[in-house]
Amino acid sequence: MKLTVRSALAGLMIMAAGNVAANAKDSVVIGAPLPVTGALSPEGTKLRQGYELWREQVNAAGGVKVGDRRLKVDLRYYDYQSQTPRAIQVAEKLITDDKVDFLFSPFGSGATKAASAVAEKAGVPMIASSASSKEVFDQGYKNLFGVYTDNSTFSEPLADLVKAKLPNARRVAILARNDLYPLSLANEFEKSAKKRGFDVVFFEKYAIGTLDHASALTQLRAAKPDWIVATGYINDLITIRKQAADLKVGGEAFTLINGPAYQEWISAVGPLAENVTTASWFHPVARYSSDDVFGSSAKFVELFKAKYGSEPDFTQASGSAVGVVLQQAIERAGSLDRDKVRAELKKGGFKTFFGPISFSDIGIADSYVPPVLQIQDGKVQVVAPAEIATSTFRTGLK
Amino acid sequence: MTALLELKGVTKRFRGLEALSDINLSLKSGEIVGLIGPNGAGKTTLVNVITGVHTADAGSITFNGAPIAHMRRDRIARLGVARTFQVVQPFPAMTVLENVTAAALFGGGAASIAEARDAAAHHLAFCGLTDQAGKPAANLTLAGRKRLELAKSLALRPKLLMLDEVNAGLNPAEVDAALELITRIAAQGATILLIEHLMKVVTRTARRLVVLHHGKLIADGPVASVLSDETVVEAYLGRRYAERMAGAGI
Amino acid sequence: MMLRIALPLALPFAIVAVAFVLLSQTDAYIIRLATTFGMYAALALAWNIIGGIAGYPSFATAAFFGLGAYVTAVAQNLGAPLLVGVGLAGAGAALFAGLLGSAILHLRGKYFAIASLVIAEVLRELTNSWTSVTGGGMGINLPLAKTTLLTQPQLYLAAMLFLAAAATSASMLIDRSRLGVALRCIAQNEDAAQIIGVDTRMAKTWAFVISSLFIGLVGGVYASWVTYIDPTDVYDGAMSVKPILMALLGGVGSVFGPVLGAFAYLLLEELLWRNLLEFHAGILGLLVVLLVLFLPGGLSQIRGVGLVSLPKIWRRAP
Amino acid sequence: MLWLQVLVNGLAVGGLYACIAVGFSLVWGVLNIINILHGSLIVLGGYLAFFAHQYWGINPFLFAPLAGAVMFAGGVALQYCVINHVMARPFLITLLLTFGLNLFLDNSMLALFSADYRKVLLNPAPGVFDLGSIVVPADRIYATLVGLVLISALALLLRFTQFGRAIIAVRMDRDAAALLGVNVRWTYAVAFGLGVFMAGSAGALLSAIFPISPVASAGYLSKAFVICVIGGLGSIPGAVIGGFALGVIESFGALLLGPEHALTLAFVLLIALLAVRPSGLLGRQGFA
Repeated sequence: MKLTVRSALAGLMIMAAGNVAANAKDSVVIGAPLPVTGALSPEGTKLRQGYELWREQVNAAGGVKVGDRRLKVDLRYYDYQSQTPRAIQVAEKLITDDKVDFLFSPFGSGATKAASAVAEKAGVPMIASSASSKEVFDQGYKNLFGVYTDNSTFSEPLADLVKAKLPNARRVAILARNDLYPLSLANEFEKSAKKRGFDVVFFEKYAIGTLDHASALTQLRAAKPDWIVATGYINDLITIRKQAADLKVGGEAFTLINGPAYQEWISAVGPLAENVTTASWFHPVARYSSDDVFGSSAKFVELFKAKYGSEPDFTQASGSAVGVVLQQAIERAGSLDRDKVRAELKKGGFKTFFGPISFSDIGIADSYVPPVLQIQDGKVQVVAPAEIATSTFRTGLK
Repeated sequence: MTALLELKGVTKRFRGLEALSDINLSLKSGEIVGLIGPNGAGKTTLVNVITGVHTADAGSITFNGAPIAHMRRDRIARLGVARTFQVVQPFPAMTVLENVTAAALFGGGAASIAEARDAAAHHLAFCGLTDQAGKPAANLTLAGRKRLELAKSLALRPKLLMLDEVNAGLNPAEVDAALELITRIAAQGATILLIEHLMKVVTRTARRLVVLHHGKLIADGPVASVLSDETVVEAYLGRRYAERMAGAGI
Repeated sequence: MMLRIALPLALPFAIVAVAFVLLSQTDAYIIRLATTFGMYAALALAWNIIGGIAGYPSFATAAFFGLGAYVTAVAQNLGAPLLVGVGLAGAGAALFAGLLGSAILHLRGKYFAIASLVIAEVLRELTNSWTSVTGGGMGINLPLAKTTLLTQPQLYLAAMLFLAAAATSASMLIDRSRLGVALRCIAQNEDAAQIIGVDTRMAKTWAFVISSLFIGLVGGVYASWVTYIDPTDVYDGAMSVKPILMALLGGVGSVFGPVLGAFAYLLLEELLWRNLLEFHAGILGLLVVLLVLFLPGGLSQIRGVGLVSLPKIWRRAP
Repeated sequence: MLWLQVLVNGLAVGGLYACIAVGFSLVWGVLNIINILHGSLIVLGGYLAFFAHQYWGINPFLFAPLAGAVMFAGGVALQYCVINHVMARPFLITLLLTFGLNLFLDNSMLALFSADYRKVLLNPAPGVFDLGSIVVPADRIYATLVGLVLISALALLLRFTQFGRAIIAVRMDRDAAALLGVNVRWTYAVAFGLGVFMAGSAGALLSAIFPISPVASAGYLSKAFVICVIGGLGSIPGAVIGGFALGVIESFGALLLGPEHALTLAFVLLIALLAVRPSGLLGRQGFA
């Protein structure tokens, strides 16, 4: 028995040591904390699909061009179990133990904000795939770059659209998940609505983990809104949409973010998805031509469908987007030197399948207009901006 | 001499059922009193009320001049009220010595663990458990565990010791040994309340007898006069006594 | 006599000081692991005081941990220095435990377990909805600690190891004190403990308070270490279960069991996590099942890990 | 009118809560086990219903007993082969065992089904009962009705069959029951199986109402906990009363304090209840 315990321990030690294997400079090592288990695991899976597609493409093309060499992409994932402090530890581990050159952010605004402090301390540039709240970027950090545009780029065009198409609409009701991103987004919607003369007749928050929204929606219904905005994540928004129908909540426009842009959301709510509006930073109808490994939005969508059998949503696309932005910055810098790459990132002007990407002073993308979407006949249609619209905005709810 | 324990009008109800009604009882220092009565007469309830396991619904209890009717169990114990349980209650994972040491430390007022251990060794010797001191309490025989209960109670340095069915389940030889032990404890000056089914035990050691029946005190006096009390014998004791003698094969 | 007090006070700190000197120069990853070990050991030891020695199966670890973390976070955001923030965290958790104890320590067994489990849920809800102070669901950032002598990672390593040593000392002292005897009696038979004059209410409350003090302190240091906390993370139910697992792994109720258990648990957790991206938690679950089925007394059952089966100290002759 | 609608909302979700809690309560009461696995079992029942609906078009409300039956077998086997080995040990041990099993099952479902949220979409949609100014969602009524039928059947089974009496005997005093010839081991296994049956059918009933995902399991478990403490540990009528009570309390909590505080009110009441009456609204007094 004694022997087995000792040898088992020894075996474990060897396993532990194995991972820290030598890291010769024939690759670009990028660390990516992923929520593989826990509440965010659906999003973790999506992000990873995006990362993987990009890596496959780059490595198939020989790798990232650094000066006259081509370096393979080496992605290091660890599960942070959907726990923010764990994400911080993972970022720390990736930097100090895996000795990564660069970082991709964890999922979402909260964890990104927290992990960015670690990246900043170590001076490692971190590209954020899925953070759009100002609160993440206003800390004065130099190493954080986000490919999503600010939350107000959702609320402003949507408010414009509702104002234009529903001239008689006056009353707005907002229901927000009490969580960094959804709450920040809800605040932007309140601002955009007020700016255009809407009355915000209902603004309530619901707790994370709320199973039943009947009471909140009953109060919302009593406020008789013309336009309803609810923020949260996909499970919240499935339940909210269904319960709104159960309670016969009326209204002319129904905006839900983030959820309806995902195919799972549409499958889960079925006919109730009709005419729900949302916005996202990317949609497969996008027609950008790019300098990246994909060549164009259309080609990206095609490759994605070939690999995963479904159209990419914005989270999956953002996983590839952070890859191509970093790749272009490295190739322009001609080196893995973090300072040089950071300088290139700051310069911006990346033509990607995701859209043209440059970053504002605080490091958040401000160079493209995210599409406003509406579910029509079970399909996601772009209803704004006009240049890429595939359909026109419909009012009313089924 | 004033009473060590004084119960006045003590009543205890369980869901409307009166388990004890209007009990008046007084024990003097140094007495050995037998408490008898059939199953369900309220004997154990009476002990529980005195030791604070249950709180009386009415009446007063005074011990050594202090009102204890609403006192917590552990405080009552530290005042010098000790009891043994019908079903023995050792600390099973501790050794015999540790069990008694704990009792000496808390109820016995020892100043340190070392002092408590010395006291415990003394009580174990008194109860004839010295050679079992290192055994876990769970490994003792029933008779051994009953002795351990006694040793623990003695370690509390009790002024009043209530022995609840201390002989139940013992064979005649063990009963004799236990009785001898009880007599020696009494000699040290503690007041003893002996709760028993077995008449033999009571009559051999107690001078005074108290009879509980359906929660009421129906007799209280010297052994001989209680046993010869016509109402007690005919209405209650006679039948029960006879049955019990026959049943126990004594 | 002096030695009996002085040794438990000094020994853990001496060991920890040596460990710190050896570890502080290693790379950041090892330091992080060692810091986590200190945290786990302190939590397991603290749980063991109420859950192991007193036998009250507390699931309130997450509650006191989260409370400590938030007290530190809020205090530091109001301008208090780190040391004050952490001190307040310990005091706050201990005080809360004292008050809470009078409400739930009269419950026994699983009723106590459930009541203690619910506390973390309540605190999480309150923290979530008290947005003006706690930042609500958005979480709260903590300022970086200002350090002079040590680097940041070294500071937290020192702090967590110190807490682990303090918790060990406290456990050893309790073990050989009246309180320890009282708690063991309560664990084995609470009614009998009262009958022999143990003031069970007082003893349980002290155990709960001392245990919570350490958990609160650890929570405070943790908050400062990770620099960002949110309610879901610090009031995580797993935080209540892990210390129990560790104590069980090492041997419940013994003084050094939790330390060994914390080490073994951390080793397992880290290895699985590093090597299995997707199914590490599933395997951990399976290992827990196997542990419960085949090693119900913990690692000390295996010959060759005799380290923990030291004699119960208060049993030893003076 | 608002108050009436809020009350109706509370009762409508309360029925679902009752379904969630009954199996947990049964296992708790009879086996003295806090079954951490319960939430995951509900999710598993949801997946069974989802696939039954997707591949064979079976209505989940009708499928519920079948989902329960399939899982019943699994539950009996799990108890007989695994949990039974630690039945005599302190409840902390059994709790850790189910905690480990839960980690395993949760992560297995994550690996098998992915974490994507799914939901059974009924066609045609069940719609609502419109009573003037009060509306009641029909699917919740159906789920509650089926749930109450199953719960009643369980209660009748426990009260009137020989097996039910065996379960109650084991619950009261396992040693005495063994002396009377009850096969304790087998009784435990079947009682656990019945708890799993209720979890599985509850999952099926909820599959058309709430999104299904492995990450939802902790939420169900925590609801089951709270309901059982409110209603009384181990009491089946208690779980039903507790479910409705929690639904109504949460509903009014959201109305009076705002939706973000809906749970706070429930928890504060819970702590108060625990301190004053730990056996719950319907439980037996004392620390059994």
